[in-house]
Amino acid sequence: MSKIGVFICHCGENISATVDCEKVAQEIGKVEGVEYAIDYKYMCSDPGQTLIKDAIKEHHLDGVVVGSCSPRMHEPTFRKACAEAGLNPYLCEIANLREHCSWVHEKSDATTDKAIDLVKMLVEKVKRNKPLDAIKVPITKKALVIGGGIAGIQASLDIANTGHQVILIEKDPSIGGHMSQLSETFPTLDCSQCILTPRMVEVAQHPNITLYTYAELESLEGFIGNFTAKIRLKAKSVDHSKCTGCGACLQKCPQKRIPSEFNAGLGTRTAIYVPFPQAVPNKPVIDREHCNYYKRGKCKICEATCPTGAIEWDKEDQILTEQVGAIVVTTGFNVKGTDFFPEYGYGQYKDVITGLQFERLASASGPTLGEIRRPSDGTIPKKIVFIACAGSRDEAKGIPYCSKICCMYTAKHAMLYQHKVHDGESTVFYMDIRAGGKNYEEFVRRAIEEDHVNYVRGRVARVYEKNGKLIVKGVDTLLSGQQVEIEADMVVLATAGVANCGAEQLAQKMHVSYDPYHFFAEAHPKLKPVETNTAGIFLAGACQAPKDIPETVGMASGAAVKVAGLFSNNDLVREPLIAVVNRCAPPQFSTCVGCFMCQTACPYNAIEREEIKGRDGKVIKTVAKVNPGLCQGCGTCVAFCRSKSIDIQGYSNEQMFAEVMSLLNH
Amino acid sequence: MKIGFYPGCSLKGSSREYNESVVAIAKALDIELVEIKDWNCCGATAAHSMNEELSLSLPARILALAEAQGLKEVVVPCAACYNRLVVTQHELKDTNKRERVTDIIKMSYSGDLKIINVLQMLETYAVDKIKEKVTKPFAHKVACYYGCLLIRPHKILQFDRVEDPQSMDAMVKLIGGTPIDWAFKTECCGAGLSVSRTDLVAKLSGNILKDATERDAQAIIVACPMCQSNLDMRRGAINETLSKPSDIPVFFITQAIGLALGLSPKELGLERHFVNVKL
Amino acid sequence: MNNNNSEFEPKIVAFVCNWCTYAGADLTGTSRLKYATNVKIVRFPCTGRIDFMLLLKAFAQGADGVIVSGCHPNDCHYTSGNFHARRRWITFRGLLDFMGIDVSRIQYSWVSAAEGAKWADVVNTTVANIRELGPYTEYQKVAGYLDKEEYNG
Amino acid sequence: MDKLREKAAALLADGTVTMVLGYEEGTNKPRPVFCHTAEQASKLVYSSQCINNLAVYLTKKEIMGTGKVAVIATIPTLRSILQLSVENQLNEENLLVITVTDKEEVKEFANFAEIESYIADFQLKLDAKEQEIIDKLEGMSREERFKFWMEEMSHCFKCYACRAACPLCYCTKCIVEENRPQWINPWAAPLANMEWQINRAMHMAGRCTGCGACGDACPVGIPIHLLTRKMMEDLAPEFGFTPGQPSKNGNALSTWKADDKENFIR
Repeated sequence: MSKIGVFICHCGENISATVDCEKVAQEIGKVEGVEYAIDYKYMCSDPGQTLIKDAIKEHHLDGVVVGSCSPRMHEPTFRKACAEAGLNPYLCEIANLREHCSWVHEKSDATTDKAIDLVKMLVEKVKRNKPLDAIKVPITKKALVIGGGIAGIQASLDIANTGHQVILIEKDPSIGGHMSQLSETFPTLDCSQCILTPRMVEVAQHPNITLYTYAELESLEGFIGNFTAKIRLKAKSVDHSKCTGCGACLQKCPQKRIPSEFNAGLGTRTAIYVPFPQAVPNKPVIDREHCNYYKRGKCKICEATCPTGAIEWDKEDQILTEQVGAIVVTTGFNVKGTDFFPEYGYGQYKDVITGLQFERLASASGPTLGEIRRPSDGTIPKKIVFIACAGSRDEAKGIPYCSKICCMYTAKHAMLYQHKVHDGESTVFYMDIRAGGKNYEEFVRRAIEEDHVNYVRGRVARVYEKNGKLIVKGVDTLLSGQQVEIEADMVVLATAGVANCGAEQLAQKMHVSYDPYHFFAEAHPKLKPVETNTAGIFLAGACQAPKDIPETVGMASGAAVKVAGLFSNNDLVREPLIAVVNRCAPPQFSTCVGCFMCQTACPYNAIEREEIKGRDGKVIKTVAKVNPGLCQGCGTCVAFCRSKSIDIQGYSNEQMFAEVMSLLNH
Repeated sequence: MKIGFYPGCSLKGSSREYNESVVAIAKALDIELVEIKDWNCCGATAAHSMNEELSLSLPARILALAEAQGLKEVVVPCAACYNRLVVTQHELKDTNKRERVTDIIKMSYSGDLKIINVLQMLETYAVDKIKEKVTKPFAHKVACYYGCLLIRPHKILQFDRVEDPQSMDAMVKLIGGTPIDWAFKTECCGAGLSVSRTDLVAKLSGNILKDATERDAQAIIVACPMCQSNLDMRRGAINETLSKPSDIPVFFITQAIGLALGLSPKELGLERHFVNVKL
Repeated sequence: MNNNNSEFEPKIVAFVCNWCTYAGADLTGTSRLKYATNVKIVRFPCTGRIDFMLLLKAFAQGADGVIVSGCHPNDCHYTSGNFHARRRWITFRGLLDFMGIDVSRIQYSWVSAAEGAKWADVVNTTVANIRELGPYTEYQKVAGYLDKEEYNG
Repeated sequence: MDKLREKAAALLADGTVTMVLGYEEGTNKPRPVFCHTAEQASKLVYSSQCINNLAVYLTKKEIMGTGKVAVIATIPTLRSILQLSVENQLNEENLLVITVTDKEEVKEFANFAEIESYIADFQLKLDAKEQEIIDKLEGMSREERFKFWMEEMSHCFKCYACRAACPLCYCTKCIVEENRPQWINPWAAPLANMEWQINRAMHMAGRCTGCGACGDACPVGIPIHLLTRKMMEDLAPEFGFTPGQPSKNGNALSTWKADDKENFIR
């Protein structure tokens, strides 16, 4: 005969305004097995909790139901209170009288009756609760950072500096990401590479960081504190332990006309290549798609020129298995190409380029060594037009969101252009200028007032070529309301920032959710911006949404702190609400008949085979066994098991059955 | 090869030569056109901006007739009619609208009729035939002008590329012509304002002619009666807006093909043009 | 249908998952949206945990309707519990219908933690539907077979 | 038939197997027989009359013992054997499966894979009689269907012959014996009977091989095999499996597709 204590909270007026809490307490008091029932103004307050603790001791309660706000709110509070009074915390249940009752119904008997039913339901459950102990899982104190852009670099350094091991993987041959492609950065116009490259080197030299470039995540299994990551090390075809990075091979490679990814297609590279001079590691890989040898089976000039014999032709991809405790995803973003814009010529006009391409033109390390020259004929454009929101904020283009960084970099581009081409004329077509950020608005004003960039508020309808000029047809919606037509030499589209290619597949590999645009979803838009809904996996940078460098770096450090916080404990304490396979007397040992259909049903591969052996060591039967580390407690297996041999603690068959019955049998 | 045929008012009136040329080349290409019996206005009048039910019911009746007459596919040379019919078929996917309209026209309507424009007809059924039958290659530099009704709303018509379409250019290449790359393929010609605001038509069509001439096109090829009449019939008014008057002729694609197939200018109604055709 | 049931207050049990619909129902509360008192929520870790027997038991115990609700596809906290559930319900519905059990009394829905308004709507429309259908006496009579000795065919 | 007897006798004689499961003449139709000696093998018969699904014995330790056993399997039996093997219930080493082909040939299977390719040629089809009842039921209004089944269920007296006859009902503890909680009331009453049948059907979803043993076993002739059979017909196209052929990795309920239909979900 159980002794349940029931505590009905008024939540100030929040519950008592529509629910007759006193009556609820009285009625519940009459329920069989309820030893003590009382209502109180604020159960979560100190005196409220004391009330519960005292009752537990005084009445030797073996179960507690608190009728209050949602368990998602105060379940931990009250369970803690119970524990402090010596009652196993898992013998405490919460009836949701506020969110699910008092707040959604008018004051009436029906509302009070519902409240009574809800509490009764939980009383019946608690009667069948079992004392449970939290599960402790050891944490592997090693982090995996995916993506070597500024976000990944920052996160890796911050984690490494707390003394923990970090594995940083980058799919390209060098770390650096988009930031390494930028020329100057707003709002200070300091050189992007000048501030980035020292960080890149630091990563390469940090004792706690293991860097794998040209590597991708193959698969991810496990759970917070205990992930098993399989990493694919793509074959570089160059043994970096032997390669000195002398670069002789680069000179000799006959394949010279391959569009360079680093220069956003404006420059070219060789088949054996280092993406850019400051690359880390500064050693080449062979791009097998374009290499003569891999294409036609002959060439091998690089091998001939290599002084250290570092070329490995038949090197194959390697799969590396690493145990890690936490993961920071920093895979960044991408920009739409000009071919995304029919109205601007389907990308067929050479001198219509993306913002990223302009960065390369403006960059001292770029194909034009920092001179703004037209891709088509190399002349210096005298008239240039920048089109902001190219794709962004455009439902029709399927990209309703704001790419956030374009307003600022467009202003920067115009400014850089004016600085480099003094007699040049620049026009910016914009929807709104979104310059939220420290010194951002001032920066834009400077472009307009000091560098005399001509800002036109309006959209561009068409861009078409006519005798070597690009005719930009737009409208000035601000003052004149007139159509404007500009004969430009060059047009720069601030194309929309979009999720990086492969983001969707990566998300599925890691079981993190993503938004309709394939940006990874944070656990909470405000309060958990760096967490994902998969514990132990964190986000930083533009893979979550387009963002600028300072924001990215901030987020990366945030993620790093989350990881460090996790690593500050030796093991992870998890709720014991997991599935278990029953045991019974020999010769059955368990009612499980070992059909193992539950194995296919389990989303976490948490179900293993266990051989039950007799004294003679012979296998008597093989039954299912739940790995408490892997089981997340969804209970799919429970509903699936025909013989009801597997059950889930805290939501057991008996408990759920009793709840349903109690709701109705009157 | 049998295809249903909806001429519409223009082809029976101001743009008879379009009708003549369509019929003529269809014959030459062994395509049998079966005109929908008892057809009515497609509603590309004030109707579609004034009264939705009317603007849907008129085309719906045409479609219902075609279905009733056992046609599976109907070619609609007039871009405006083509636009109205396809848009209507799209609108009537909405059950409520469909019920309302069928109730008005008192006819059954399934909506599975295939509606195609002249270009679609040619590229699906005539490419090879044309290739083999070209006797007098149409060896001229021409500007293919698509106008608006043939392409937009792209989401619904699903025909060609919304900017810088290609299908007519392909046709022209097929008959030995050289389509130029130009900017006004889909710009507005002034359309229905032809009568009420001739001045606007003059200005807009003017821009089109200007660009075409400047890129030294010898002719403009169209697939829309409205465009043709604006560019052709309004040439006088247009030339007043131009610094240097233009005399380049405006062909229907069907006429150009007709010539290439060796049909006589007369059969193709070329003598009906305002800007006389000398190539 | 039963229109003489204006007085009839349907008993409805909602089986919801903890992460999406339960949280969504919380949001309904914090947003102070109102809905009928007829529905009582039973909290499960995941729709994948919801045993079909519990639905039958609910009807047997006199429920006139049942709501089963969880995370939208791809949003499952356990990645695929709701997909398993969806299959189970496809199978279950087919069977029940073949046995002549009124599946229109079971409302399945996806309600995310952000869809407080949708939850209120699901509840209200379900309550309205069940009102329309009337009490599930057909089933309850069978269930009560042993209590009252008056079962005939 | 002689070939079969010879084969069985031989197997028993040279001790390849300790027992041969087969059929002998019964009162009005052949019945199962367990032959332990070569002599007993002479009783063996095989004909289209052999309808008992012998696979049901293969999961019963007390019958199988520890030695190797030969089973003379009809097509439905073969299907059940495959499903059991998928569900880890059979030990390939200790089982020798024999069948008799249409050409009266005795065929011995080397392994389960061979069985699979063999039965692939035999599609599982609803026979006219079953189809008729299903059509009749589908023709009815929902209320009529309910009445029909309640009427049928009211005859059930919970003998569990259906369970005993089904090769796939091999749980050592059946849900009807589960009493914490008491999912299904033990007594025979329309509700309890129906709940039991619904459970049986749900437990068979994607597993049932359509042998019909449950229906044949029912002493009061409730067409319960239709429940699982109908479900099979419905689910096969829905989830893309072939009736009567075991799905290797997980069954209809333990797997899913992202694009499973959800037209019934709001």
